[in-house]
Amino acid sequence: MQNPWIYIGLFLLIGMLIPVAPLAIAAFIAPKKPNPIKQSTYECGMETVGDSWVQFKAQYYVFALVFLVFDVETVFLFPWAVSLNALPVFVLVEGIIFILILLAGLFYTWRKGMLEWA
Amino acid sequence: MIDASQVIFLLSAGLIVVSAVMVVSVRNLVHAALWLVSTLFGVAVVYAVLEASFLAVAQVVVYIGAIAIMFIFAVMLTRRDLLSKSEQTNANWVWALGLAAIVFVALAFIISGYGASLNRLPAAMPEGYDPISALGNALVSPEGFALPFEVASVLLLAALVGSVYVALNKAKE
Amino acid sequence: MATETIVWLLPLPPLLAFFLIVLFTNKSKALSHSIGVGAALLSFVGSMVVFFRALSVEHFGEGEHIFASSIPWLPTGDTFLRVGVQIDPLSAVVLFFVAWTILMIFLYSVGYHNFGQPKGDHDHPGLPPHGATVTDAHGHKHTVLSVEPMYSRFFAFLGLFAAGMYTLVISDNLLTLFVGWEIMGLCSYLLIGFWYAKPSARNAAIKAFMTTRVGDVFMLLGLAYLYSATGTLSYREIFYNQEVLHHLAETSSHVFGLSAAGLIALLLFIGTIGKSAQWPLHIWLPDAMEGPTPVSAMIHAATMVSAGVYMVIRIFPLLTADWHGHDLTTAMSVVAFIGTFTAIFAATIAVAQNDIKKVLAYSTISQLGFMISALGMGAYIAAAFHLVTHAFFKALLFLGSGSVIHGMEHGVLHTGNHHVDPQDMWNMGGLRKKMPITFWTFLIGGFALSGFPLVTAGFWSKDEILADAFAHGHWAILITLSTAALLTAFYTMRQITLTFLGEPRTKEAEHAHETPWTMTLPLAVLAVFALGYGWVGIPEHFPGLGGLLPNWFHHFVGATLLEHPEAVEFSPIPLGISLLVALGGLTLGWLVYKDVKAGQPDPLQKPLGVLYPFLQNKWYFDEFYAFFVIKPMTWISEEFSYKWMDRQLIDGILHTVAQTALWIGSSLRNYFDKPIINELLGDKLGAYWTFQPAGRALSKAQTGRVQSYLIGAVAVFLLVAAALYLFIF
Amino acid sequence: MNFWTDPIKVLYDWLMSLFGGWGMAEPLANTLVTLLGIVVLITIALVLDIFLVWIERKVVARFQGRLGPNRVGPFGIFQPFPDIIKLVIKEDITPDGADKVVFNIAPVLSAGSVIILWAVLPIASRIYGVDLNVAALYIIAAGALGTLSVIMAGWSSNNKYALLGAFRQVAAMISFEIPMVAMLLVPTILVGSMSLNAITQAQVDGVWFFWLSPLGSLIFAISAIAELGRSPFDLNEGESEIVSGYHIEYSGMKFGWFYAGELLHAFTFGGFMAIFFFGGWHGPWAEEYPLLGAFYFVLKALFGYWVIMWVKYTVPRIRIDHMLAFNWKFLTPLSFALLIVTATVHVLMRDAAFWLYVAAMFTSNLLLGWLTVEILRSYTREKREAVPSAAHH
Amino acid sequence: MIPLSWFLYLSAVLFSIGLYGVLARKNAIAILLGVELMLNAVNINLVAFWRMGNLALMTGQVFAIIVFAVAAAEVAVGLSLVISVYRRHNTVIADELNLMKW
Repeated sequence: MQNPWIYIGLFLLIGMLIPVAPLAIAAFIAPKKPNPIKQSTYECGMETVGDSWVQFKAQYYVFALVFLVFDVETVFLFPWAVSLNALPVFVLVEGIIFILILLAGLFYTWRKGMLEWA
Repeated sequence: MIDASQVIFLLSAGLIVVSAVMVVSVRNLVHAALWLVSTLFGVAVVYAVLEASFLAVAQVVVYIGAIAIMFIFAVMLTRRDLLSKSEQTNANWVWALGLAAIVFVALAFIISGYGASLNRLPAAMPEGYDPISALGNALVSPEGFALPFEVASVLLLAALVGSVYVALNKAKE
Repeated sequence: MATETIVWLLPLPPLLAFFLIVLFTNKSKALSHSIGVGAALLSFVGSMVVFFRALSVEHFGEGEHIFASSIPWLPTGDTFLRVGVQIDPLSAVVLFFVAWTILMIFLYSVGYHNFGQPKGDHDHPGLPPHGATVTDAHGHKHTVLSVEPMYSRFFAFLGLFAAGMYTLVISDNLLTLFVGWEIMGLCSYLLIGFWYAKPSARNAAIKAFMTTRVGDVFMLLGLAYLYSATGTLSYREIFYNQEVLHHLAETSSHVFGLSAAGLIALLLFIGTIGKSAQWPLHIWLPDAMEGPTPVSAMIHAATMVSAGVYMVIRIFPLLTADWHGHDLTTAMSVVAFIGTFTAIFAATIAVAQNDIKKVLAYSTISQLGFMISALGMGAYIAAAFHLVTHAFFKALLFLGSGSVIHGMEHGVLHTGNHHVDPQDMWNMGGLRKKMPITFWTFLIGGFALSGFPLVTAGFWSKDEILADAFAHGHWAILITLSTAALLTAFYTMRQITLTFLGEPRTKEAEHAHETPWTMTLPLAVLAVFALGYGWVGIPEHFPGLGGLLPNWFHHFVGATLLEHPEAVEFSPIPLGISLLVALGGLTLGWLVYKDVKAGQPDPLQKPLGVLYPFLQNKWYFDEFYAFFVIKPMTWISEEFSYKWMDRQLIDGILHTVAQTALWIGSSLRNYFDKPIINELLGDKLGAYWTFQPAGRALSKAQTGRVQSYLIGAVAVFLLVAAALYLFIF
Repeated sequence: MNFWTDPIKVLYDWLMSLFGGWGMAEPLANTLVTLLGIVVLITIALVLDIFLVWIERKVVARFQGRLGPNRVGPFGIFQPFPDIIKLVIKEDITPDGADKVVFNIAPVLSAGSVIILWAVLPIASRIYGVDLNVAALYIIAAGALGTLSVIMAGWSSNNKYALLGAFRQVAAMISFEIPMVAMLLVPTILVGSMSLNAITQAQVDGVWFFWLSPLGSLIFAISAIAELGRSPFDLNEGESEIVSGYHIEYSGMKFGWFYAGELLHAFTFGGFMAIFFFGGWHGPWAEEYPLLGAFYFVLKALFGYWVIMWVKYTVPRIRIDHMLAFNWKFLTPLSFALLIVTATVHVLMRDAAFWLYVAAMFTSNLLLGWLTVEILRSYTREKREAVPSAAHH
Repeated sequence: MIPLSWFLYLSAVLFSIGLYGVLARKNAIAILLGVELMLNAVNINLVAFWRMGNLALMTGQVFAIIVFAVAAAEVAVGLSLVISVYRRHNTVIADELNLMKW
């Protein structure tokens, strides 16, 4: 097989289709008796006031931010890791510096108190 | 007569274009972000068609795994305008549309100006050629892009420090 | 381990010891001296391994039969400045005595700085220890010697010093030699000024530093000239390369008619004049005795000053580049003259000194003069031989004098009379009974210095210099050096007699005390060398003894040169002179001083008349420099440079410029900006008719919305791109 | 060649000749066989999934001193089938105000993101979907789709609890993804390839990477558990606070997919544990007889799965701030330190004798672990001593 | 087999759509979405030229990876700015943010 992505593509397609099948079957055979109470949003006790799309804690955003930076870092580190074996020691030092620079960012965030949940 | 790879390309290109149009036109910003995911996934497929395996996967990891999530988080953090039923385009949207169209026409004009030289077809991958390690070597070897490699980490550091500072500087509130 | 590796590593332990002590262990005295002595011991063991491996190499020193290794260091255009190490016979013998003496210094310092004694009552850093009061088991109070407050620092400096000396000895080029040279210059400054709270020590440190700097500047010039002329500073590429030497000898330098080789040699030699305290830059060495008594004195007498002579021995091929064995070249003559003059000059001063260390200091200058003089005559082996023997017996003498002073300080503490100078020989006398080990070793050292026949090392080496002078017919030098040798024997015996013989002249001398084993052990070790080392260099044709031991030193060190020097023809005449001056001087000295009583003036004072104060005041050289050099310099810098040039001329120009700029600025403001720009254009014309309405109109375009600007930017970009496309491509 | 040494090839050849015999063109037959292979592979995965339901229920029952399902079939082994039938015929409720399209896509994406992992899984020496040269990163990419499905489900439900659960879950997933990726880099460095087949083969030829990076396998296990959102990191479904997490509004088969996805995900991560650190399908005679290798692989994956369950039913839930602090202030720095140490030791020792190399790797891991423990100990001691004095003032 | 020009046209379309989004959308976050589209358009070009050119020269791919980093940095800082502005002015509508107006 020349391009493994053809296989992956087919796999993706089928892998997404197979879960759909039982849902489709269910859509045909499952009963449908809607009523307002059943359709209402699940809530514990009280009626829901307003819709659920309320503003959220900014802290989630900070973690996403740190994650974003480290996630992009990994995109750089995987090629580095793959070619580490074939290249001189200099490359090792290079990668270590790369990691240390990013850890510096993490420690900055830490020191600024941004990793606290409060 | 078109072959299978062209079909795949056209399908993914269609996905990309339709999703991109949706990104810039839907009112619901979460939907816009999800359409962006769809666009970016299409781009990843294009990379796969181009046999740039690493980029295809990295595209999904970075854009869908991180950037799209960031957008959704940001939308949720600034949600007053999320469901506003008002127009999502500004007063100058006609101008913007015109300019975008002109840009596209100009680009298409330039591309067509090169004529047949752009009808080049991809060469077959040489036997035993490993693009991943070639990419690794190019990226980190001293003769390659070692400096941009390090600079990228500094860029990311700066982005992290800067955005943490900007987003959450409590002292200024 | 490969010998080359060991050679590379030799300077490392003391250097590490320096950093360790300075950075980490300076709080603990015991740890500091353990590290220091341990490092010296490591280097010593390494040196001995190198030395004995060198002995086992056949034809050592000839051609490639040396230990050498080098690495590229500084890129200089398309070549590399290489640094490296090399051990050839010369550096091997120098390494031998350097290793021994340095180890002995380290060991001796432990005792000298009173390790193990209590802390002083009033001691504080920067001053010599004053003694401590202790109460014994019976409740009696005693004053005893107290430990040096900056004990650790001393060992750190010693370590750095040793690193510098090793670097100098093992280097294979003049550049690293210079590096070691300068490290020692720094250490000498630090050690002379060790007791920095004493003004005299401070001044002496600055004096030593400045004076040697004068020599070093010329030396650096010489190095630069050499490098520009040959493109290298490596010994092997210059001194062992006939072509280069020949080329340098043929090139004229356009200075005093000297050849390039001669000029470079002289410039480098000026460095030696500074380092080895030759006339006229000798003045720093006697003052250097302000340092912690025996140890730094010993550095300045036995080790560091030898570096200067070592360097001249190194550049000997350059010095003698166009010499054919007969008439001396100009450069050689200068060297020979300076050496000879220094030898006699310093010897005369030494005769009239009363401070036990000053005598030795001048004797050092004088003996170094002997070596320089020998080199000037082309007596390579003799100079090297005397360098080695002198290092041993002069180290011995200095350490001995330190021991004496230490013993005297004990006496001073005992009596509590602090007006008694423990270094003044007139306060001593009869110490041989109190300090027998010190006496006997000092006697050996003194006899070696005087050249006591047959049994001492000094006899053989000094004899060789005189023999060389005789064999080559340098009569003036022969006579002068013989006189100097006579004086040497005389003042040595004067010193021994005044110090050890006769009866104690003061109470302090009566209560002097033998010093601890850490001080006497080095004395004993060095005494062995002061006696025995001469036997390695007995001339082959010497009656009786010559056949017994072949002239090992000559053959070994001679291999260093490209053309092995011929041993001089044996002749009884210089031998006779040697015997005569040595024995004569000794006898004379004993006769004159044998029954000097307390309070009596120097017996020489009367017969010498006005000459005596002249000698005692060192030929008034310090005063001479003060009047002719320092005063004019101060005047020039104070009156000319500072007051006139800097204050009046340069500041005046600057002030004028500043005033002019201010004036231009204020006139522009008052006569142009205010009336024309502000009032006319701004208020009268501008306000109503042009700027305000235009601004009001244009501000509408400034929406402050980023996207409007972007649309504008994209539009303009497209227009420009279209224009470029249409009209240019 | 026979069935026992290369079953896939034998089946492939048989099918090709069969289809060829039916008069099919070669490319078409090839595509058909490939599709068939994919369907079979996914089916196997899902059947395994069904039995995982039973295993999970059985094991949790044993942990809690109960019997678990025991009615349908021997030991209740067919219990999952009635469950599935119930889920399928249950009424599917979509709440008012939900974003319908997104609401329906989310469970499919959730299950699909797990299923597609099987494309690159080397089940045995000659049994695998595809040998992708970026497989390690592919796993992360699939995880990204899973994250997306969570946030889609939470958001589209129009329910505060669901959204809160989704946010927590996403925060945990993205946080623990970083140490996990760092630990994926460890085998990548050791082998010099991201291909799972190459990684397994390197362990078959050499030594299981557990011995080269014990600390790495530990970190990987911890972050995998968090990535799965299982206890003690299951705070998205903290019952007492936010009811049931992001799939609170789902019912019927849609909920079934979330549930099945989670179980299959756990099992698959057990498999990854095996592949990255425990030699994959490696075992006695596994190379010659792939089916034996597949057996070993499933066994190791089940063991990994069992460990995950063990932890889940033993350790109580961690508060979200503790959890994120644990990741960002401890696990991430530690994993990058380990990465640096591994890379350094690997590069320095790769030319040394093999046993020396292994010893150096193992020792450096232990040293780093010991150092970490010591630092933590002194840190907590400081904290402990600071508390009474602060209270005193 | 797909000729190079197809990718270029796709890239041009994507770029123009992104540009429209940047110029016309009211919401600051939506503007950033448009920027992402433009960056991706650029990447398609880079990778396409790599594939059609000399395969051993990895410059195109390396550059695409660098663009990833730039895009991530852009998103991080851009969204942080949006959030920062939102916290002060309680809006993310670009039109309402006209502090730059004289």
